[in-house]
Parts: sequence; C-alpha cells; structure tokens
Amino acid sequence: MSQLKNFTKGFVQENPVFVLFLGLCPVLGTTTSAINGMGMGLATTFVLTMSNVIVSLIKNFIPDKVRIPSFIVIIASFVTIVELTMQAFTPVLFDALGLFIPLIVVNCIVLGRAEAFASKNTFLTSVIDGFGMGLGFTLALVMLGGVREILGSGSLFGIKFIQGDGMILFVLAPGAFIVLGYLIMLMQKLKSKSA
Amino acid sequence: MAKKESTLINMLVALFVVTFGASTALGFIYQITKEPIAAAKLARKLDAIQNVLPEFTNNPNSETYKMPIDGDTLRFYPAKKDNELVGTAVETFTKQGFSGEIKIMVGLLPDGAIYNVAVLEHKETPGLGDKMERKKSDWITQFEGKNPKDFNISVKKDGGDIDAITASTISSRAFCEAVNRAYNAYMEGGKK
Amino acid sequence: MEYIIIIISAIFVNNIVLMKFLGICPFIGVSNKVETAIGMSGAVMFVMVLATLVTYLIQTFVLEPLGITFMQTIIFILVIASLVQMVEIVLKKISPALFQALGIFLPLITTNCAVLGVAILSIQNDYNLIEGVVFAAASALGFGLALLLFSSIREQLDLAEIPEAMKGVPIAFIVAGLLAMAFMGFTGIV
Amino acid sequence: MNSVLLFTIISLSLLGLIAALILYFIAQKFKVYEDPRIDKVEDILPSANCGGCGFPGCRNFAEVLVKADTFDDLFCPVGGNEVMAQAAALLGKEAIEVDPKVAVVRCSGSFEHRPRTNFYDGASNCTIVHNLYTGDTDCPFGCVSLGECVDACDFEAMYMDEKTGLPVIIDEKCVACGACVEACPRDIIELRKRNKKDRKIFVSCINEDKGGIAKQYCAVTCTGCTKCFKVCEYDAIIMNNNLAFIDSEKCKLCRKCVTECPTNAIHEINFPPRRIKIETEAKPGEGEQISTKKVSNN
Amino acid sequence: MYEKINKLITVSPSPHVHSAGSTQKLMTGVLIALIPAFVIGIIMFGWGTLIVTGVAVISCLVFEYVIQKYLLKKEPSVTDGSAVVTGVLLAFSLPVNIPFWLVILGSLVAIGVGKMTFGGLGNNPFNPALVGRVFLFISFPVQLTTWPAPKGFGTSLTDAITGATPLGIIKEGLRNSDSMDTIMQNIRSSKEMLYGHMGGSLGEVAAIALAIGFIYLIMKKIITWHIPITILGTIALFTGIMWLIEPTQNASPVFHLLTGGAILGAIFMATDYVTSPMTPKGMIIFGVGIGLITVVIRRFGAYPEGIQFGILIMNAFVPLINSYFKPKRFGEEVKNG
Amino acid sequence: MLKSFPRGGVHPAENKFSAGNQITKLPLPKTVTIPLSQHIGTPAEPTVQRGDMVKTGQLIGKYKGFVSSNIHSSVSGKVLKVDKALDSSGYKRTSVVIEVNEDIWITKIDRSSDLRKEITVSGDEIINKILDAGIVGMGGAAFPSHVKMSVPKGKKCDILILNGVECEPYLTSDHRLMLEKGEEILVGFRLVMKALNVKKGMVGIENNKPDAISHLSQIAQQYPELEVFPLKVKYPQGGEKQLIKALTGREVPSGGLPIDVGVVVHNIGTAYAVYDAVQKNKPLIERVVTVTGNDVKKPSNFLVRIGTPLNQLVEAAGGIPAQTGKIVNGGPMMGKAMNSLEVPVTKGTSGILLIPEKESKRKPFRPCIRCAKCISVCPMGLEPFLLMTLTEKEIFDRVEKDKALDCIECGSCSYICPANRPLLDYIRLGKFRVGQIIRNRK
Ligand SMILES: Cc1cc2nc3c(=O)[nH]c(=O)nc-3n(C[C@H](O)[C@H](O)[C@H](O)COP(=O)(O)O)c2cc1C
Ligand SMILES: Cc1cc2nc3c(=O)[nH]c(=O)nc-3n(C[C@H](O)[C@H](O)[C@H](O)COP(=O)(O)O)c2cc1C
Ligand SMILES: Cc1cc2nc3c(=O)[nH]c(=O)nc-3n(C[C@H](O)[C@H](O)[C@H](O)COP(=O)(O)O)c2cc1C
Ligand SMILES: Cc1cc2nc3c(=O)[nH]c(=O)nc-3n(C[C@H](O)[C@H](O)[C@H](O)CO)c2cc1C
Ligand code: SF4
Ligand code: SF4
Ligand code: SF4
Ligand code: SF4
Ligand code: FES
Repeated sequence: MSQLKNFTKGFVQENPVFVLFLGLCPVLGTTTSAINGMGMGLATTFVLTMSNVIVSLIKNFIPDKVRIPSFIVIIASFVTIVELTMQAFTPVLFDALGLFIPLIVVNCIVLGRAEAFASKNTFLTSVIDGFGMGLGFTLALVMLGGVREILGSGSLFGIKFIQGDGMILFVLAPGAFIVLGYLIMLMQKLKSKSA
Repeated sequence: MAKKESTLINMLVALFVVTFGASTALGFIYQITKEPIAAAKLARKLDAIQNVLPEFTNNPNSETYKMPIDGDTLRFYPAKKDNELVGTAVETFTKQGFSGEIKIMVGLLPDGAIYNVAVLEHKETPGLGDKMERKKSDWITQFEGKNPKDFNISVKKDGGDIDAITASTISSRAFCEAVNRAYNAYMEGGKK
Repeated sequence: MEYIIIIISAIFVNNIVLMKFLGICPFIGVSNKVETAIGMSGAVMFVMVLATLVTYLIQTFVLEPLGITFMQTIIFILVIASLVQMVEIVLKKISPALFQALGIFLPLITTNCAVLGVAILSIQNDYNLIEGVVFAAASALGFGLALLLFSSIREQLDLAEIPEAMKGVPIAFIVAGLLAMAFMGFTGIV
Repeated sequence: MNSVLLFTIISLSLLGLIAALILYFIAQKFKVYEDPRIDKVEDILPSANCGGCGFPGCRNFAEVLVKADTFDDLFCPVGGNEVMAQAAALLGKEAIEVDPKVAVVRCSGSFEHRPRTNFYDGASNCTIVHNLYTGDTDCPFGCVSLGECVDACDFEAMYMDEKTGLPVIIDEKCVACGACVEACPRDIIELRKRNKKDRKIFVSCINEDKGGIAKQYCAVTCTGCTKCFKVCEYDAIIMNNNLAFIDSEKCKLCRKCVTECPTNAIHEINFPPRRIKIETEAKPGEGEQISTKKVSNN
Repeated sequence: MYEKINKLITVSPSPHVHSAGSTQKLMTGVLIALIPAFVIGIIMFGWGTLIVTGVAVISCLVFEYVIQKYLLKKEPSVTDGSAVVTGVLLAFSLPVNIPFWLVILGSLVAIGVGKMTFGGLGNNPFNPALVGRVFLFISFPVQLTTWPAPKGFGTSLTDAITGATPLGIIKEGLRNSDSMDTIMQNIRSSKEMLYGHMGGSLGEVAAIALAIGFIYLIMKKIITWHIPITILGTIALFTGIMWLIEPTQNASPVFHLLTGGAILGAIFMATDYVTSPMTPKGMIIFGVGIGLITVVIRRFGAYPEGIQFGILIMNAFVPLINSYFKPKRFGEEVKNG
Repeated sequence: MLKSFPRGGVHPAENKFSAGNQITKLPLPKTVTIPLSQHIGTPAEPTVQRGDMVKTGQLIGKYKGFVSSNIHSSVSGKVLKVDKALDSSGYKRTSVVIEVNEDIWITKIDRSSDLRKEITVSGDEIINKILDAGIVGMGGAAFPSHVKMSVPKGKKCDILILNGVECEPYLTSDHRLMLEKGEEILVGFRLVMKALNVKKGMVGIENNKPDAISHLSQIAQQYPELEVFPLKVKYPQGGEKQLIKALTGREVPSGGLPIDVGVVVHNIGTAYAVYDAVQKNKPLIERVVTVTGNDVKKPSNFLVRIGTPLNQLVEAAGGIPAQTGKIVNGGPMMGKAMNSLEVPVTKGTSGILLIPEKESKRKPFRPCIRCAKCISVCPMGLEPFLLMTLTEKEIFDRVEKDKALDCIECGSCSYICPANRPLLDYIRLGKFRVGQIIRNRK
C-alpha cells in the first residue's frame, strides 16, 4: 500500500465513523456545530497520531500480556495532555466539548488503531495512519456538525444565513442520531459506487 | 503478534517503565499548564464581573464573600475603584429553568439598580431558552440600568415588566427569579 | 426523594445513551438480539456500579488529598480496565453461572465510554458515595432499557422489508433517533 | 522536585505495577487455547459462507479441517483444488484432488415445448407448487419455473430465462456449491463433472413416465427409447424407469448419442459447430449454444 | 371436456374464497370515522381546517409516491390509502394557523423518515403521523404552541385570536402556583369542551365527534376496544386519584379526558395497526403504558401535553410486548374436565 | 348460548345451494379408476391383474402395514390395467382401471334397504369388519378408521363424537345423509361406541341445519347414551380439535391426538359406512358427493361409486358452466383445486365445487399491516403473519418454536387477511420444511 493510500484510506474507504462505526459517542455528542466537531476531531487526531508514534516506537519492548494496559496508559497520557492544554488555552471549546475530552481515552478508534495498526507497523506508516485516520474522523465530525448546524441553526461555522432558528430538533439528541443515520447511508452508497 | 514472551518480571518492568514515563511527562506538563489554567479561570470570572459592572481597579475575586440561601449559596464580588465601592457582582442561580439550573451574574450598583446581567451557565434548549445569552439575542439588554425598586422584574404574563423570550416563558421566568434572588439578598444584608 | 430523582433522571430524562451519548458503540454493536442485549446490560450494570464505587474512593482518598485531580482520566481508566479483568477472575471462581452469562461481554466493556463517563459524571455532579452508586445503577438501568427496546425493535426490523440502502447501521441510527425523540417527552419531569 | 510531581509518579507507577500483577495472574489462569491455525485456514478459504462444503460457514469448515485427520470427503467447492491444496500444505496433510463440477438443469420443457394446461395462482415458490400438484403443465417431473433454485444461488450463477421459463446456469460463475440442487423440490438440477472448455453432454430430462404418455405433454421429453443407450460405445448411458442418464465420469463427449435422440432431449453445450449438418437440424439461432432440432409438434 | 371453458382453469392452494376486506377498505373506514371531527374542526376553526388537511394529505401522497418511485424504485402503492390517513391525522394534530411550509415539512418527516425509511406501509416501528407531529413540535415550538381561539358556532371566520389550550393554561397556572379554582376560571365548561369549544389542534377538540368515529370503527370491526378504552381508563384513573388527593393541584379526570389530544390519540393514533401490539393482552399493557406516561408528562413534565410522547414511547415497546404476549396457543396448557 | 370453540374462526358465506336436493343415484360409468391409495398411509397392494374379471364389492387392493386400508371394486367388469393414473392428489398414482359391464355384486353383501338396528356382533368383530370393508374417515383426511379405533395402551376413550358439523360452505353431503339415513348413521355410531366400549356419544351439528338437528334428536331419543348438540355456525367448527373443545371443553394438547383427551371423532359418512359394513357386510364402494357452484345448473347430491370420473358427476349436474375458472375437490376453504375433471371420486371426495372465472383468481397481495386479524381468527392461537414471514426468511427454528406444526390448515387466516397475503401457502411450506428438519434430526 502506498503511503498516500495509507493516508487517505481513512477518509472514505475505511472511515472510522461511516465505515468502521467506531468512536461514535463523541461523534454524536460534540457535533452540535461544525466548529465543535472540528475541535473534537483535531483533539482526537492529536491523540491518535501521538499514541501511534509512541506505540510503534516501543512495540518491541512490550510483552504481549501487558500490551493493552501499556497502550491505555500511553493514550491516557496524551488525553490528559490535551485536556490540560485545552483548559489552559481554549477554555471555551473545552467547556463545549465537556466530558468527551477525557473520553477520548476510551474512544475505540484510538485503542483500535494502536492495537491493530501501530503495534504491527513501522514508525512512519503508523504516523501516517494515525494522522489519516484522525483526519477522516475529523472529516466525519465536521460533516455531521455542519449538517446539524445548517439544519438546526441555519448557519455554518457560526455564519448565519437564514433568519431566525432552524429546526431545533437537529441540534438536540435525536437529530444527531437521525443525521448520522442518513449520512452513513449516503457514505455507504458512495463507497459501494467507488469500489 | 506475540513477539515477546510474557513473564512476571518483564511484565512488571515494562508496565512500570511505561507508567513511570507517562506520569513524569504528565507531571511536568501539569506544572507548565497549571499557571495558564488558573489564569484562564480567573480571567473568565473577572471577565464576567467586568461585563456586568462599571470600571473597577481592585480584584473582586479576592474579596469574595458568600451568603447561604435556598439551600445553595450566593457569591458576592465587590468591585472598587480607588477603594470606593462602585458595584457588586452577584453570582446567583435559579432551579426553575426549563431543563435545570441556570447560573447568572448580576451586577448591582450600590443603590440596588442593575448595571448589567450575564449568563454564566445554563442548559436551556438551543434556539429557545438559550436566547438569554447575549450573543444569541439582545433579550438580556432589557435588564440594563433597571432598578427593581420601580421596575417589576417578572414576565409580563405574570404582571411584570419583562418581555419573555418567545415561546420560552419558563426560561424567562426562571431568569427573573434568579435576578430577584440576587437583588433581594443584596438589599437584605448582602451589601457590604 | 433525592434518590428517586436521581433514578428517574438517569433512566428517563437524561438517559445516558439517548440523551448523553455514552456507550453508543455497544448500543449499536450488541443490539441485534434481545438475548445478548440483556446479557450486555447485566454486565454493564455490574461493572458500572463497581467502577463508580472504586473511582469515587480513589478520587476522595487519593487524588484530592494529593492534589493530583488532573490525573483523573488516566487513573480511572487504568482502574476500570484492571477492575474488569479482576471481575472476570472473581466471577469465574465465585459464580460460574453468572460468568457464563456475562463473560463474553466483559472485555467489551473496558472500552465502553459509558463506564468511564458515568464515573466522571458522578464526581462532576458532586454526588456522595451512595448517590454516586445509585446514579451508576440507574444509568446502567437506563442503558439496559434503551438497549432492550432497541434490540427488540431491531429484531422486528430483521423481518421487515427495509430498503437495501438503509439496512444495518443506518436504520439503527434512525430508530435510535426516533427513540430519543420519543424520550424527549420526559423533559422536565424532574 | 515538588510534591505533586512526586505523587503523580508514585501513584501511577504503583497502579501500573498492580495492573501488571493482576494481568499476570489472569494470564496464568485463562489460557484459552484456540488453535491459531484455524484463523489461518479461514483466511485461505474463500469466505463465501455458502455451505457448499456441508458445514454452516467457512469458519466451521476451517475448524473441521484443522481437526480432521485426513481430507477425505472434505472439499470446498468454491475454492476448489487450489484452496484445498493450500490448506493441506498449511496443515501438513494431503489434499484429495476432486474433479471440478458444474451444475446442469435437466429439464428443457420450455413454454414452447411444453404447453401450459392450467394457470397456477398461488404463492410463487417451487416447493409449494410441487407439494400441491403437477404444476401448470401436465409434466409431474418438469421444472415449475418459479426460480427457487435461482434464489438459492449465492454466486449469481443462475437466472431464469424469461422466454423458456427454465433456469439457466452460467458455467463460469457456478462453483458447484450445490445450493440449487438442494433447493429444487423436483431434483432437476445435477452436479456433473466439469469437462474441458465446459463442454457437457447430458440428458436434459428426468421424466420417468412412459414415452407415449410423456410425449403427450412435452415435445422434448426423454421417451426412454434406448437409441442413445444402444449407440454409446463407452457404456456411459444407463437406462432406468424409461429414462436415459449419462454418467459424466464415463462419457467421452463423442456426441454420438446427441444426434441419435429423436426428441432432442440430449443436450451438447459449448461444442464447436458440427461439420456435417444433420438434415433435421434447424439452423441454430445466433449465439445459441444448445443445438436443438425442431421437433414436429404432434 | 374443456371445450366449454374458454380459458385455462386456475389452480391454487386453498382457501379458494376471500373475505371482502382489503387494506383500502380499512383505511377508508378510518377516514369515514374522522369525518365528524373534521366537520367540527371546520365549524370551530374555519376553512383553514380544510386547507391544512388538504395540504397535509396532498403532500403525504406526493412524498409517498416520489420516494417509492424514485428512491426505493418500487411499485408505488399510494392507492392503499395509508398515506391519506397519515396526512389527515397529522393535520388533525396541528393548530389551524400553522404556516403551510411547516405542514409540508411535517408530512415529509412523517412519510420520509417515519415510514419510507423503514420500507413503507407495515414496516415502520413508530407512528408516522406522530413522528411528523413531534418533529414539528420540538423543532418549532413557537408555531406549534400558538393556538387560535375557537370561533364557536356562528361567529365570523376572520377574527382569530390566539388562545392557549386548556392543558397549557393549567401548566402555566401551576407553574405560577395559582390554585386550581382560579385557573379553572379561565377555562370553558366541560359541556363546551365536549363539543370542541376550546383552543387546540384542529381535529382534537370535539370529544363527541371523535366518540362517534370510535363507535363507527368498533361497529365496522376496524379496531377493538382494548387500546382506546385502556388508555382513557388509565388517564381517568390516575388523574382521578391525584385529583382526590390534592384537588388544588390537579384538574379533574373529566377535564383530563376531554382536553389535549387524549381522545384523538387514543382512538386513532394508538390504534394504528402497524405500531400497536397484536394480542388483546398486549394491547391492554400498551394502553396502560400510554395512559401512565401521558399523565406523568402532563402532571410533572415540561410539556403540557403527553399523549403524543406516550404513544411514541410505547410504540418502542411494541416488539417487546409482541414477543412476550403471544396469543394463547390451542392446547398449550391442558386442562381437562 | 350455543356451544362453540372459544378462539378464532370466520364466517364465510354459506352458499349451501344443494341442501334441499335429495341424494340421487348416479348411473354406472363406463369405466372406473380406483386408486390404491385413497387414504393416509401406505397404499394398498393390488390383488388383481390386467384382464381379471371382478365383481362389485370384491377386494382389489389389500391393506399393507398398520396404517393402510383395503380397496374394493365398486363395479363389476374387466380390469383394463393396473397403472398410474391422475387422482385428486394432483399426481399420478397406481390405480386399478375397470371396464364396467353388468352390476354383479358379491353375494355376501346384503343389498336390501331394510333397517337393521339390533347390534349382534362383538366389539372386536366390529373393528375387523371395519378393517375388511376398507373404511376410512370421510370427513376429509381419509384416515383409516380401524386405526383410530385401536386405542393405544395406556389411553382410554370415554367420549365418542359424531361430527355432523359440515362447516365448509357449499357442501351438503353430510347434511343430506343425516336427513335421509339418520337411523343408519346412529346405528353405525353406536357400533363404533360398542367397539370402543364407550358409554357416551355426542353428535355435533351446526345450527344452520335445523332440520337435521331435529331429525337426529328425535331418533336419538331411543338411545339414552346419545345426545345431539346444536352448534354455533362458525368455521372451522368441524375441525376435530375445535369440535372436541366445543362439545366437551377438553383441549387436545399441542402435537397430540384426540385420544390423548379420551375422545375419538367420526364423521357422519364414516358412521354410515360402518353401519353398511357391519350390518350389511357392504364394503366402502360408494359415497355421497355434492356437486355445486354459483353457476351450476342443478346443484346436487349424488350417491356415486368410488372411481367414477368427476366429469360424469358434473354432466349430471347440468354440465360445466362456460365461465368456470376453478375446479375444487372439496369445499372452498380446505378443498383442493384440480387441473382436470378426469379424476376419479375417491373415499375422501365430499364435493365438487365449480368456481366462476371472476372469483377464481387471487387479488395481488400487499404488505402486511399487522392488523392482527389473522391472529384473531386462527382457531389454534397461532400468529400466521409471523409464520409466513419467518418461512419466507427461512428462519425455521422459530417457525417450529412458534408452533407452525399445530396449524390445521383451515385457511381462516388467508381468508380474512385484508392485505390478501398467501399466509397458508407459506405456513404449509414452513410446516413441510420443519417436518424435514425434524426428520433429519432423528
Ligand atoms: C423541545 C422543546 C424545548 C423547549 N425548551 C424551552 C426552553 O428552553 N425554555 C422555555 O422557556 N421553554 C421551552 N420550551 C417551550 C415550552 O414547552 C412551552 O411551550 C413554553 O415554555 C410556554 O410557552 P410560552 O412561552 O409561549 O408561554 C420548549 C419546548 C420544546 C418543544
Ligand atoms: C400420523 C397419524 C396418526 C394418527 N394416529 C391416530 C391414533 O392413533 N388414534 C386416533 O384416534 N387417531 C389417529 N389419527 C387420526 C387423527 O386424529 C385424525 O382423526 C385424522 O388425522 C383426520 O383428522 P382431520 O380430518 O381433522 O384432519 C392419526 C392421524 C395421523 C395423521
Ligand atoms: C378445518 C377443518 C374443518 C373440518 N370440518 C369438518 C366438517 O365440517 N365435518 C366433518 O365431518 N369433518 C370435518 N373435519 C375433519 C375433522 O377434523 C375430523 O377429521 C373428522 O371429523 C374425523 O372423522 P373421520 O375420521 O370419520 O373423517 C374438518 C377438519 C378440519 C381441519
Ligand atoms: C385504525 C388505524 C389507525 C391508523 N392510525 C394512524 C396514525 O395514527 N398515524 C399514521 O401515520 N397512520 C395511521 N394509520 C395508517 C397506516 O396504518 C400507517 O400509515 C402505517 O403506520 C404506515 O406504515 C392508521 C390506520 C388504521 C387502520
Ligand atoms: S448454480 Fe447451483 S451449484 Fe452453481 S453456484 Fe449456483 S447454487 Fe451453487
Ligand atoms: S429447476 Fe427446480 S427449483 Fe429451479 S425453477 Fe425449476 S422447479 Fe424450481
Ligand atoms: S394458521 Fe393454520 S390454523 Fe391458524 S388460521 Fe391459518 S390455516 Fe388456520
Ligand atoms: S391479517 Fe394479513 S395484514 Fe393482518 S396481520 Fe395478518 S397477515 Fe398481516
Ligand atoms: S462506546 Fe462511546 S465511543 Fe465507543
């Protein structure tokens, strides 16, 4: 697999949200607007890339049986770093994302990639994989956030383009599920057409 | 990928090294971010106070005092300019919100008139109750400069002078309750 | 009364799955059959209560006194992961029957953000020990209720003529959305 | 070093050690052994999960293969000899070569050759019709044309020919999984040896009625006249119950029987055109693979 | 022998006769049963009733046709009449002064999301009309809670004033901690409410008209009594208990029965075949559940009206109910005597 | 309140056109085709060959195995062939074809029309005579009657029921038989009671046959052990499990037989055949067949010899109406559609129904709307809509668990379904598949 393909596979073909159905809680929980989705996506991308880096570096020194706990510690460390940094420098976004920042640690894609990819691949490949997957995740979050924002608030990235409110349901919990459902359907159609 | 056999010793060592490394790194990061985090927190509080009060020069946060009320507490932040009280920011709350507690900051001038009001925290519905936020609509400006002594802080439906947010009487009513709580507490001994 | 409010709130009003978006992966993943849904809910209940209990103790007796609450995430997740493993051993020794029923679900739970989420939430909400445990149990019940309803609907949909493109996960999300919409009716009852 | 840093390090490292200890003991306690070869064999298998091997899915078959002493009677029709050889090599066993097979439809009673005598108006399912009566023609053996076999095929190797009302097998796609054979309530479909270039000769009829009776309702039935039987030099043809059957193991594809059959019940498929034209033979349609003589309608 | 029969004879499995019933006939029956309520709607709220209903029905039909034909690529089956019922019931649960585009949007959600996403008639787990209505209610609470005052018999059709629904008035009052007596002064008498003289959705107001429809449905054997009666009974029972305990805080059961969409929902929406249980026992559980949830939401919830949520929530329970309350099999438990 | 079964049931239009028409004897046909398998169970072994001369009443097929039945010649003449011929099963099966000449009966048969009421033979003898006479159930399933009368060890029969319900629309053969041969039927019934040593006999008749009810009640007054019960008109009142429930309140357990609750049920025609066999030494060689239909000129009830081709009956009833679209052997609910009239009358043939073209085709079916009407009419408490879907999706373990095998194939579900779904077609398929699975399990 070329590195380019390795990088882009997370966008559509192996998109963690639309295809692998992993890490869905933050996807639903933080996408009331495109910008929030983006923030969450980037935070996850950071953790994903960094933990892939470390895991791929130390993979040969870790005994099999403590593989998962070690990975968890590594991931959790990066999550805490993100947490602390965001708290210090982007407190508003931190508040908006709330509980879901610490929950990156249990986000299935992060551990999943570390376990399934980084622990078997070289440094460079793992970095690219982590970054690509992270961007794919971010893409999904921005799409979902964007659609919900457009329908729910009549704006995109905070820029209003209709008078008054949108359909409030889409900013609320049910809207998240419904929009994601239809997005997954569209992406699956897209994928099966491109494949 | 069972490259490495697992023995008790190497498991212990590996995990120890990993946790040791992680905790050291975290410890340091914490040291680094500690200040900015505290600063950010303070800045937000001062920001809120500044929003609701005229100019001041002291640090109201360091002169805070509390008053227990209705099973919770109100916090008072006296703002002084050149050591003279220019107003007090009252952190108040209501539990009558549409979906739970609403926390607001009310800036009261020494005579009890409202200088300004700001929302600190709420869970009201986006598109409805959240119009109390300044950035969502200018509903909140109604309160500016009104003195509850001669301006009835309650929604028109209840015979007051406040226009409710469209279709959000509940939120508006709750908001008024919070403002009144601050005002009453302030007048009944909260003024220091 | 307080407990009742916590319980009703956690099950109906702020259902962790439908309103708080926690534990979505197993909600989508293990909800094809009513039987497995019940097993999963049982396992979640067990772990969630235990995890909340233990993390509460760690928070109040270790992290807070030492002033290292920023280590919450990392310590909690380690504790939960080890706890799940330990539960597996203990369960196997003490109650093989229960182990049979819940065993396969336990490993899935480690990476279920509902457990960590509820542990953190009960600390954020300033619950005391008992309240925290009640909250955890009620949250797990809420999870179970949502999962049970959801899996039974999906079982029925298996027999229905769903459009090809919607089959599988998409329709599951639509059902979840409509379910969440119905549950919005409970807004404000506590 | 300040105390927070110290506490951080101590607490986390301690927890790490405890976790390691717990995990160690777990590892000792739970040694669930699953033969890793199962996964590998499963990877080799085509994962069509068609059941053609006789087991519910590819993984089950992989388990059986790993456990089996010999590969007798174990065969994956989809992967064929190649896959079996790979699996055998992996497991250090010997694969048994099995001749590849292909499905054929042994009925040629198209709408044209077999007039409908009544109108079936019930649920569209071959077994339901079969359990009810002879079907909408009078042939109690023939295809009832409702395509249960086509539905059963997971490999899109079959389709119903709208014009004839008979299922057609696409040789290239058929993997001989036998699902259609299972599905057909009238046992019309048979798996036969796959010859070079997919050539095949078979009696496309399973009618056991006496010739005279069968001809009343189908123009292309096997009447059991034994002409083919007599002409075959390789003893490949068996006569039983008024019906000829060509044994695909013995048949040498000489094509003598084909021309012999008075009702054109014997089909030859994928052969080059004959040099000498037989007088009764009608001009085969374009791209038509089956050489059919026009049967004079009686 | 067959010379005299000029076509091929037909062979099919038994039975060879069929009852006269058909899907269309059932749907038509429901529509007929809704006529009285429609008439009262026109009397109370003017011709707007007709227009809103028309818009809803037409858009439901169009959406059903378009989605079936162009997205699902199936043979359109709009003729079965179920989309018309959905449209009418959606319209009946909306205020008459609602903007048209909202009616169209609601129809789209009802048919598109609530029904066609699941494959159309018979497959949807949630009641489509209610999916549409609750979607609108949550998304556009302003428009959905602005009620026109009824004109009553003989008043002119133009002077629409907005008036709250009785349940809305009570919710307001209780929030204001007014006593029930003062609140009740703002509300019309039960007798007036009985024939629909109150604010509300255009088809929900007239209890008598709806009851006539109910009797028709029962007589035509389109529905059984189980669901409507248990829902209304449960509502009456629980509001009755609360009323007896605390008359200052709770309205009377009669009031609760006559107001809101209780009757419309119980008779026409909870009984939707597709989304309700299939055995009498299951139906009773279903009805009790709806009644309870309705009362809880009305009394304790943020929304004044609960039946729409009650039905939707219980819709979610239907598969579970169906799998635990199977019909009693013949010969299941042997008792001889 | 009339007695009835408690759950389910439908009420299709009765259309009993031929109820007022006396049973008439049909002239002998030129040839008869007598299938060797007219019953459930193993086919009989032929005892004649091509060219043999046979007499009316002579044994031509001997029962083979326990569940099997004797076959007798219904005419006298020459055996043309013993070969496969189309019969009412829809397939060709081994039959004896006889060319009729004169009507010569074997001598032991008492052909007089005297009524012989007194019972002189012992129970075992009765059963033997029934076996010899080749009597099978004439209520539809054609189950060999002697098998039903051999009560298995450990079980006891304490109530015998005579099934005079005739709940199928159109059919009137049992009705006419009760009116014209009431005495004989009750004697036959008492013979069975004696054979089974039963002290209580119940006769169930649907309330739409008041004349038959009063006629039989009157005759039954001389026999204190017999009682006649009018029943509510509701299909399938005549299904034996439903009838037992209605008359005795006993419920045959799922998968069980009537004898499990101490009951045996016999049809009117069977009882008459038993009378003939025991009192007159006459084997089962003729039966009453209704020929009817909306457009049939003379809806009739004929007494016909077994083996007579159906078209002869149709001719006698005024010929086949030009617009006939479907020919049904039996009633409209459970009868079997035929693709030919060249099929012989067998022991189980109770009627021929000619359905006009415009009513013969099914309407296209639509999606199930889960209206639960099929559930509410199913007399067995099944969920037909579910069984159909499960069969379509091939989830046979659930088909089995949801008791598809209990379905009595009454067709009420298909009849009532507003969406016209072919429920019973698929349930039959499901039963068939589950049967295969169960057999493979063993
Ligand atoms: C989904 C939803 C969310 C709502 N959120 C709020 C809210 O946050 N604040 C509020 O006061 N009313 C809210 N409401 C509206 C109330 O239900 C009710 O309509 C309103 O408070 C009373 O109407 P009025 O303000 O026009 O008198 C909401 C309604 C819905 C359907
Ligand atoms: C396989 C089989 C075995 C039966 N065995 C007995 C039996 O032992 N005793 C009995 O009284 N009836 C027996 N019956 C007869 C049934 O109870 C029943 O009368 C018969 O199937 C005809 O019923 P129907 O016309 O309602 O279908 C048996 C039926 C079948 C199909
Ligand atoms: C749905 C259904 C309806 C039936 N209706 C009748 C009926 O009307 N009259 C009748 O004699 N037998 C009817 N039977 C057959 C009876 O169940 C039973 O087999 C018969 O009375 C047994 O008597 P036999 O063995 O003498 O035929 C019906 C069976 C079924 C399954
Ligand atoms: C008694 C009865 C009640 C119905 N109620 C509704 C209803 O409340 N909402 C609706 O959208 N359709 C209703 N329908 C129509 C139809 O069943 C509905 O569109 C299906 O849910 C679509 O699958 C009803 C039909 C009947 C026969
Ligand atoms: S045609 Fe028959 S044997 Fe060939 S792949 Fe299809 S189902 Fe299998
Ligand atoms: S070959 Fe068999 S299964 Fe296929 S259509 Fe013909 S009868 Fe049906
Ligand atoms: S399922 Fe069987 S027993 Fe029930 S109504 Fe249908 S045909 Fe009759
Ligand atoms: S009667 Fe027909 S439409 Fe009604 S539930 Fe049964 S199968 Fe479905
Ligand atoms: S369970 Fe929450 S992200 Fe997977």
